[in-house]
Amino acid sequence: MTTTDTETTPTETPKAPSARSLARARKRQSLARFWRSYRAHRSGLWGLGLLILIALIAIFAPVLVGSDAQSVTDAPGGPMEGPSSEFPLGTDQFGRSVLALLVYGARVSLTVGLLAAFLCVAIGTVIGIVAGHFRGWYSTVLMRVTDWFLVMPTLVLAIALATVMDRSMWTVIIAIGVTTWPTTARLVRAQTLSVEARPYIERARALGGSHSHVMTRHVLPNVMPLVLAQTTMIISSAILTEATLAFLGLSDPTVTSWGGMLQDAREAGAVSAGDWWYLAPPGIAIAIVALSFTLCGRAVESVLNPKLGVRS
Amino acid sequence: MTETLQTPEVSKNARALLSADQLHVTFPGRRGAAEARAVDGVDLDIAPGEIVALVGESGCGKTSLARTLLGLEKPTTGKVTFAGKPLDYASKALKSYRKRVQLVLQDPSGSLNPRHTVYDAVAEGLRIHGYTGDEREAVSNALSRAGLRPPERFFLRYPHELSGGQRQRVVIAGALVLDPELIVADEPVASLDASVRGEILALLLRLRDELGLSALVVTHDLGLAWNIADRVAVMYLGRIVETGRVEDVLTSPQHPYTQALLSVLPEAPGEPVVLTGEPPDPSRIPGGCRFHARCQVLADGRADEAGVADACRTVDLPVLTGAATSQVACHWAAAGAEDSGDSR
Amino acid sequence: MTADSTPALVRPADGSDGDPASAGPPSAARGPRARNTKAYVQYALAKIGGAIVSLFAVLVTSFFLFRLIPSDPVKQMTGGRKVSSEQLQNLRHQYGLDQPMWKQFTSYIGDALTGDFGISFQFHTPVMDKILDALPATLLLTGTAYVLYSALGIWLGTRTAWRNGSRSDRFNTAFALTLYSVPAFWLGLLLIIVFAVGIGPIPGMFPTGGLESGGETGFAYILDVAHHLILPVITLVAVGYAQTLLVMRSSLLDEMGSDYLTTARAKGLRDDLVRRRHAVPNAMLPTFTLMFVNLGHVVAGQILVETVFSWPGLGGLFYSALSVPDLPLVQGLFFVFATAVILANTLADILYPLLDPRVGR
Amino acid sequence: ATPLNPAPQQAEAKAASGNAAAKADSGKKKTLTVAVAQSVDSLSPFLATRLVSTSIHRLMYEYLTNYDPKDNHVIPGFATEWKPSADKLTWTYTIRSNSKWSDGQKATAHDAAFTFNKMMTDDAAATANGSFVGNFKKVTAPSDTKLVVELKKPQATMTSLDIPIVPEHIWKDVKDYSKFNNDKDFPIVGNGPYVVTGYKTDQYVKLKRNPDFWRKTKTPQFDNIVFKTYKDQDAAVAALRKGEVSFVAGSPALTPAQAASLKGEKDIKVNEGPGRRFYAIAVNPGWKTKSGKKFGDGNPALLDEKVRQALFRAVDTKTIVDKVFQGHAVRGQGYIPPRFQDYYWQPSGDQQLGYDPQAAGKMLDDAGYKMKDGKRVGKDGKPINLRMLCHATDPNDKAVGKYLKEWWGKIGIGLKLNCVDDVSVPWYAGEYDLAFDGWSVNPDPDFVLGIHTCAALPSKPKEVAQTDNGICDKTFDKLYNQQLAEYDPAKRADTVKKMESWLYDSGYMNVMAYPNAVEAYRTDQIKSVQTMPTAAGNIYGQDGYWSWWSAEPASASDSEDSDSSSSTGIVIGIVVAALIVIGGGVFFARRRRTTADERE
Amino acid sequence: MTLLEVRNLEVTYAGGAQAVRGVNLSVEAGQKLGIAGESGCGKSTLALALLRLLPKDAEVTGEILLNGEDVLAMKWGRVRAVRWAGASIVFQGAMHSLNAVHRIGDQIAEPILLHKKATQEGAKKKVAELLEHVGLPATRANAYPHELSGGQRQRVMIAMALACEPDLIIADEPTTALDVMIQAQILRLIEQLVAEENLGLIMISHDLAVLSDTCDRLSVMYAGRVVEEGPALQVYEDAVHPYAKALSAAFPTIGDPASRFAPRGLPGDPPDPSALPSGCTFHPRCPVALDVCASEDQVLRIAGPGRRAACVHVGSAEVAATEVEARSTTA
Ligand SMILES: Nc1ncnc2c1ncn2[C@@H]1O[C@H](COP(=O)(O)OP(=O)(O)OP(=O)(O)O)[C@@H](O)[C@H]1O
Ligand SMILES: Nc1ncnc2c1ncn2[C@@H]1O[C@H](COP(=O)(O)OP(=O)(O)OP(=O)(O)O)[C@@H](O)[C@H]1O
Ligand SMILES: [Mg+2]
Ligand SMILES: [Mg+2]
Repeated sequence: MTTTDTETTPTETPKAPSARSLARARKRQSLARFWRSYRAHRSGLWGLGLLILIALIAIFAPVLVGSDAQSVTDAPGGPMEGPSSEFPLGTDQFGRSVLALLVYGARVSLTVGLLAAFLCVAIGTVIGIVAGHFRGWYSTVLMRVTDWFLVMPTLVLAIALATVMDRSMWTVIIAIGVTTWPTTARLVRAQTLSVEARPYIERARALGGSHSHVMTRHVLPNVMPLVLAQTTMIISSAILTEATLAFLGLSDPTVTSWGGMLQDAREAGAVSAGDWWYLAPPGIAIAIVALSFTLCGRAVESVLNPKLGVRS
Repeated sequence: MTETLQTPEVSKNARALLSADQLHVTFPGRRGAAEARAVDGVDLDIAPGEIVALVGESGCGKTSLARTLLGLEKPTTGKVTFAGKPLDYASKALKSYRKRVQLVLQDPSGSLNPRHTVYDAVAEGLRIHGYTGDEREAVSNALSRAGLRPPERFFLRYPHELSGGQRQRVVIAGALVLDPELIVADEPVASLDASVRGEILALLLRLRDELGLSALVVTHDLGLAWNIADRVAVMYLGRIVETGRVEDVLTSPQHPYTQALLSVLPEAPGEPVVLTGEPPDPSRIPGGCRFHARCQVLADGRADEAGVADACRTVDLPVLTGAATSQVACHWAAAGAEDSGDSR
Repeated sequence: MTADSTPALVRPADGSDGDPASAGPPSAARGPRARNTKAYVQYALAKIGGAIVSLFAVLVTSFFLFRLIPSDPVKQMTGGRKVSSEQLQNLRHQYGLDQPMWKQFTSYIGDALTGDFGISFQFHTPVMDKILDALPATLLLTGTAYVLYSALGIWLGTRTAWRNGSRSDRFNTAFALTLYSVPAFWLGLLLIIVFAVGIGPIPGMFPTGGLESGGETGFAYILDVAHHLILPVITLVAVGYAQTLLVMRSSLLDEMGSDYLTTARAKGLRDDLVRRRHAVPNAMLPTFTLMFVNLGHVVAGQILVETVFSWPGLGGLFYSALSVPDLPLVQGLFFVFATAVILANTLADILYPLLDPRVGR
Repeated sequence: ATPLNPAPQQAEAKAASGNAAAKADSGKKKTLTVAVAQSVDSLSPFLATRLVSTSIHRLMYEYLTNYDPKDNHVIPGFATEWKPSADKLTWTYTIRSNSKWSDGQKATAHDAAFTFNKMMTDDAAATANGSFVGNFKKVTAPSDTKLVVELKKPQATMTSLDIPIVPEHIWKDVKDYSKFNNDKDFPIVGNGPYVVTGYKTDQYVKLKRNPDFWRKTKTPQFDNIVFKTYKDQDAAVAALRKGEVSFVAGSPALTPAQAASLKGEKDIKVNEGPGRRFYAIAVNPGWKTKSGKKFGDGNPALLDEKVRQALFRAVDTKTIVDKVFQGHAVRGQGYIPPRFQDYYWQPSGDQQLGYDPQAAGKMLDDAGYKMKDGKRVGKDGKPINLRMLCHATDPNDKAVGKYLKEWWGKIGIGLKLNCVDDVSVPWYAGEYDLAFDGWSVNPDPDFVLGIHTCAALPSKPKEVAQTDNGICDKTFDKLYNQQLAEYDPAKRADTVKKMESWLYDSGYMNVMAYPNAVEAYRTDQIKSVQTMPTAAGNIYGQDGYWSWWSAEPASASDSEDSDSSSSTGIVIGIVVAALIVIGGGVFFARRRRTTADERE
Repeated sequence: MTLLEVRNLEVTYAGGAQAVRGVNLSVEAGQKLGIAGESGCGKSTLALALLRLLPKDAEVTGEILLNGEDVLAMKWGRVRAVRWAGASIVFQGAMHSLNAVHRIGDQIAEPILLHKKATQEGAKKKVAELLEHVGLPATRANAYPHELSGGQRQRVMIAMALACEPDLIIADEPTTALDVMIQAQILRLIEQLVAEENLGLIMISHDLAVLSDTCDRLSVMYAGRVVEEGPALQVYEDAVHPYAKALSAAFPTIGDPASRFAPRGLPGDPPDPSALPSGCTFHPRCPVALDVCASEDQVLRIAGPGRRAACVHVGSAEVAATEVEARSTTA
């Protein structure tokens, strides 16, 4: 029964290939092409592989290390135990397995990194495109605001914001998102200006296209690849910033994050005690994730750039 | 509004599909520089079914004029009239105007969004104007009319998969899909290979013949004008200095500038007149005849002989009318024309 | 670190004005030199004007932003000791906290314009004195690191781009990226464990923190400070040079296929001369932009590295001021940080036309 | 003085080099370096409130009275004896005549009178210690040796006025006390056992022994003391390991891991003494102003004493001591830590609210807070979720918070930790349910008791006040006044214990632990040092100058090796750095040569 | 001795694009050779190959004898010595070929200092001379490229090319981006200079009309190969190869009624050098192609005195253009 169903569909398609479905096939094809050239970047593949692995670990954390791994009252070990077969990375000051915490920490770091980058990119893209598309005073005002944010030392502003709001993961996300968008906005604006200078924009306007038509149909798709590459870079720095804020004690102390673990380790005196198994893994984890995103971003950028012609 | 007041003008341009009337376009100077009078008083009519070539050297204001005719630039003074009605710059009105008048740009690679397929590029106009009929059908038609056959083969290509000539055809198809009455083509073949050019020009001619399309072709290539245009307008520093039927203007140019332009063509007979100096600067338009500083006729004393040298330097010339008659804005030609008329 | 470290940060060279025409080179020949100079002065004045507007905006925001921090100034002044009602009133009055907000605001602006940011709640010292006290330490640390990582970044960036795809390029880029992904404070901690405390056979060679041992004078003092400087500077350079490297590399790569390089080769120049005389000067502009952005951040110091290495600089001061929170000090520091960035950016804008003749005229 | 050491001590030789007088002494001086975590807030006694500053003030200036290092009882200081009048409203102090300012002038009762009067008349001068003199009516010095203080009402702290006495002839010229930080002219004139000779913000405070100090029972053995700021405690510990510093004071204590790692170390002694702090959960009692106006938004369920007690019954103080403090604390019960033996109180057997989650659940059930879907619901039918204020900078708050969250979760009560840098704003606004609380207790308990009286309540809502937790209760107030007027120590102690008992039962202040003071020093630099109290006491932050005054340097040979190791450090460090630079240069030069010609 | 003799030059780029496929050329001193062809046919590649300026990964074979010395066999040091002193290049886009951050005077002086071991003073004087020579005031030496107009920049490029008095100048589309009037100015200048100094000139352009006007001989390239060569005017006015014919027809003569309302072009698209058609690479677009053209590569054959063309229809004897057309209609 099902076979006949599947057979009819392909026979229909070549007869009357709706432009839409063909376009979709076309999109798939260009994705495949993208993937082919992406595959050529060995470091990008490494980054992607690591990311997928870490994402899986984060998603299946409760299955992997048990859902009570973060509990202090049910902590299985003694305080600050060294690595052993039971605790491959030792325990923290409450006797919880550092490895298990590391696994849980991935959730926060990835969530914060992704959401903060999304926030930053969303704000930055909208403002950048609008400021680049329109001329006149509102563009000037937007760019002044952007410049203002840009001159604020990012970390200083993020710390200030995290201090002003109450300690939670959302605060950190907002603090990072709100302080990093100007970079994206500037980049998007520059790219918008260069796209707007292309003749096809003139053509679209001569065809009667409105501002929103030009911005959504022409500028946005041409800015997106750049933004995509930029996003991965932002994720990586958002993860670092999250760790920094957590390290400064500006995140929610009841949530386990890698930066928070480092802070806990330091507060517990792991540095003096030389408890490397507590101190080293969170830092390495942060570095690996940040590096993975950066590698992916660079690979994406170099795949997209030649066609984009940003530089030409 | 002021219907009564406009009536005489409407009747004046009644024959023209599109006409420019005392058009001035001025760009503010950057960082304290003087403003640039890119278009400095132009009258030009384009009749239905007519191909007009606008020629002139770089920076003389051809593109600015073309853009103003399309409503992409607002004239500083003067007005554009289409089908007897002055152009309305309200966004709704402009949109419907742009359905009837289309633009084709010099660089076909740049005129196509690299992320849109051929189908999308051609259908864009339909979508903007909320076309209700069969979009696919319309796109196919336009593509085949532009010489891309069978059209289906090209639907899903991206611009970078097409050759330059094909791209320009796609751009033209994108313009044709809305059934326009007039096409403004700004150097439509300048970026194409010599061997491909002819095909595109032939297409424009065919469209005129088949659909009665009018066209304004902006170019700096006089050979192109000879190839396809009915009428030619020679522009210098923001103003049309000579206009008339192609056969007249290109075979017996009256204006020294036109003469110079023709003389430097490789196959032109006689000694080429190479004008010295740089392309003129629209932010510093000289008084008198705007060409006098570079004018070979003035320089070699022929103007003096004709007794117009002073006029050349000091007396402004009137704006040529947009009508189809042969006209020239030159003191020397005005004086000399009588002479030659006599001698003949 | 943080987001603004991505190479994409580099701003388009045409500065902040939205004039699209300024992106392209002017087509016609320009007039006499005098006109250029006048245009340049005009340009510079416009940039300075913009900077003043920004400064004022920063001043205003720093007043309001930090008033959002829930904190009680009186408690900061008395260090948490219990106070009586009238003492409270007195202190409030003394610091003008009993004034209406707008009055506090106007006097704040007025004072700030004369460089007076009030008295630190916790240190009872004029904020500016406190800042000026800590400034040299920060400048010494981040300034040294800045010079080193900029130089290292430019040098390696040039090398990797010129030999794009070679083994040393891949190694250098990967190494830099890895360090770039490492949290600075963590690297600092590791360096302390390994090189200050000593681990295994490695002796503790460097001090664990601070700026000096105290009491040294003359050359010994300089040596002593240099000794204290090494680990924090290494930390900053390690995490910092990648950014310059990447920007330099990518802008040089952009230039690599340029026709003028072919011209230079065609003239018979040696490879290294082509690179040094032609490619690098052209590729420098984005790197200059980055360097000036970084220069602005030199003053803000490195909060974390200063904390980890007990460096008595502005970064550490800011963090401690914020965690108290010591409002006047926070405001003052914030203003100083932002001012530094604005000044550096303005300086960059003003210098661009001199560095690259294409810009700004 | 002790015989000079043949081998130089590194730090001290340096200290001498800048000082001409010391050079004449042939420069063999002994220096004690103390690593502290706080930066000095001010060197002016009128402004300084941080422990590091007040500890330094103890060394710089004399106070009217001092405390005996053995058992904390009050002993003479600047005053040799004191006497209240019968109505307890006039106190007469006899000032010693053998104290001299370090600039040679005699220190007299006039200086003391000046100090107190200044604080009474100049608001700025009252910033730090104003509370001591708030009740003073008049202070006079009829003679050089006699100081008379008239009070508005009786004050129990008259023998423990912890106020440094400053020299009038120096301070009378100070214009603005709110800005004068006493840190410009060195040496700073004082009459304590040490004189401050140098100060660099966030770096160090240097002190030199005062040869003219009046207490001659023993001469301080260290010529110099340096308080060095290490913002990072691990850096301080590392510095101790390397011998860069002689002593590390924890902030507030070394962490268990640090203590453990230092314990095995050669030449290092970890000193652990009972702390002066209690560490408690404060419960919002429903805040009121003095005039009875209610404000704040504490959870109404907490107004029920049974609920408060039930919450505490679900807290396992043993686990907290074992896990969070890892044994470096004592389980808490009464309000005053056991260190102060006289006032230490423990609940009796049936009064005790021991750890028993089941009983806690039952108490809540009985009080009408039933379990519904694993959550305890309040009278309004909504689940009880409590907010707890925590100090963002205190790791213990965060750690204990984690436990509380789980323990209370088990009896169905939700907890959200609200960690902020400055808890005072929500606190004084009464906008919290629970809070981590803790005070350092003085030898005289008056202060820590007074902060729970109705008199301490704010006069306006949300205003900073003297109260700690907004508690106001008639019984407690009555007992407080009773102890204040009681001059018989034993009877007073009795009353104090009654107050503690009341506090315990009320459930407003649930003391979980008394953290120990954990600190460490190098035995090759400090041979011995006085703890306070002598038996199992602490060293840093004593009520007095005993520790540094009494510290004995270790013999020279012991300290030699730390000396050479750190100068070796400099040498090695610089050599390594130089090698890297040279290596880089050579590498670069070589590469250049190879690229120079045959490349394209 | 011939100034430049190129024998069987082949260039293959790293991506597999065969940009130049077996080109033979020769230029005598004082001779002007024009190379025409549409975009992508390998003109620039050929020019760059002459001085070994192609990217490292491009494969170059054949012989390039410059004054009898094979450039491809030289050591790099020697190549650098030959560059500019032996042969110099005027590039297509002067804006991009000049370094934007150096003053033009310094850029012109650079090769003088390098090759002539001149002093700073000497170089400066020479720069002034050169600028005057190409019609620019000597004071413009202090200008940056962006301060000059397109025509002026192209003049600077020419001045620079003359700096070391080379024997050969290669001009790669020196006037393409310029306006008609400026184009005329520049062409005149080049003609005049070449005549004065008796230099060899290779001029590359896609504008057959311009080349025929300027040069002595013309080579028409198609897909990396020379398909027709001969005296300039003959090739332009009476081309033998169908491609060359189509190319010259693309430039109408004003006043010629035959081309009025009759633009002519060549259908089809230029070939992709990395996937060239089989046989004669022109056959897919050729109006007169025979069946053999699809399979058999065509080499240059004698097509008259001093003329050669690569077409089946040429060879045995001189075949008139009209005959070719006639044959194609019958076929
Ligand atoms: N948006 C603008 N702002 C300022 N000046 C402008 C603008 N557009 C054009 N100009 C100036 O107006 C003059 C005419 O420009 P226009 O583009 O119309 O010339 P053109 O004849 O099309 O030249 P070309 O043949 O080079 O395309 C030029 O000097 C140009 O610099
Ligand atoms: N660096 C390169 N790598 C790979 N292929 C290249 C490279 N440079 C040129 N090509 C290819 O070689 C062919 C010949 O290029 P070339 O630049 O020589 O053409 P041209 O005749 O000069 O064209 P135009 O008239 O456009 O300048 C083109 O198809 C081009 O795509
Ligand atoms: Mg134009
Ligand atoms: Mg080329």
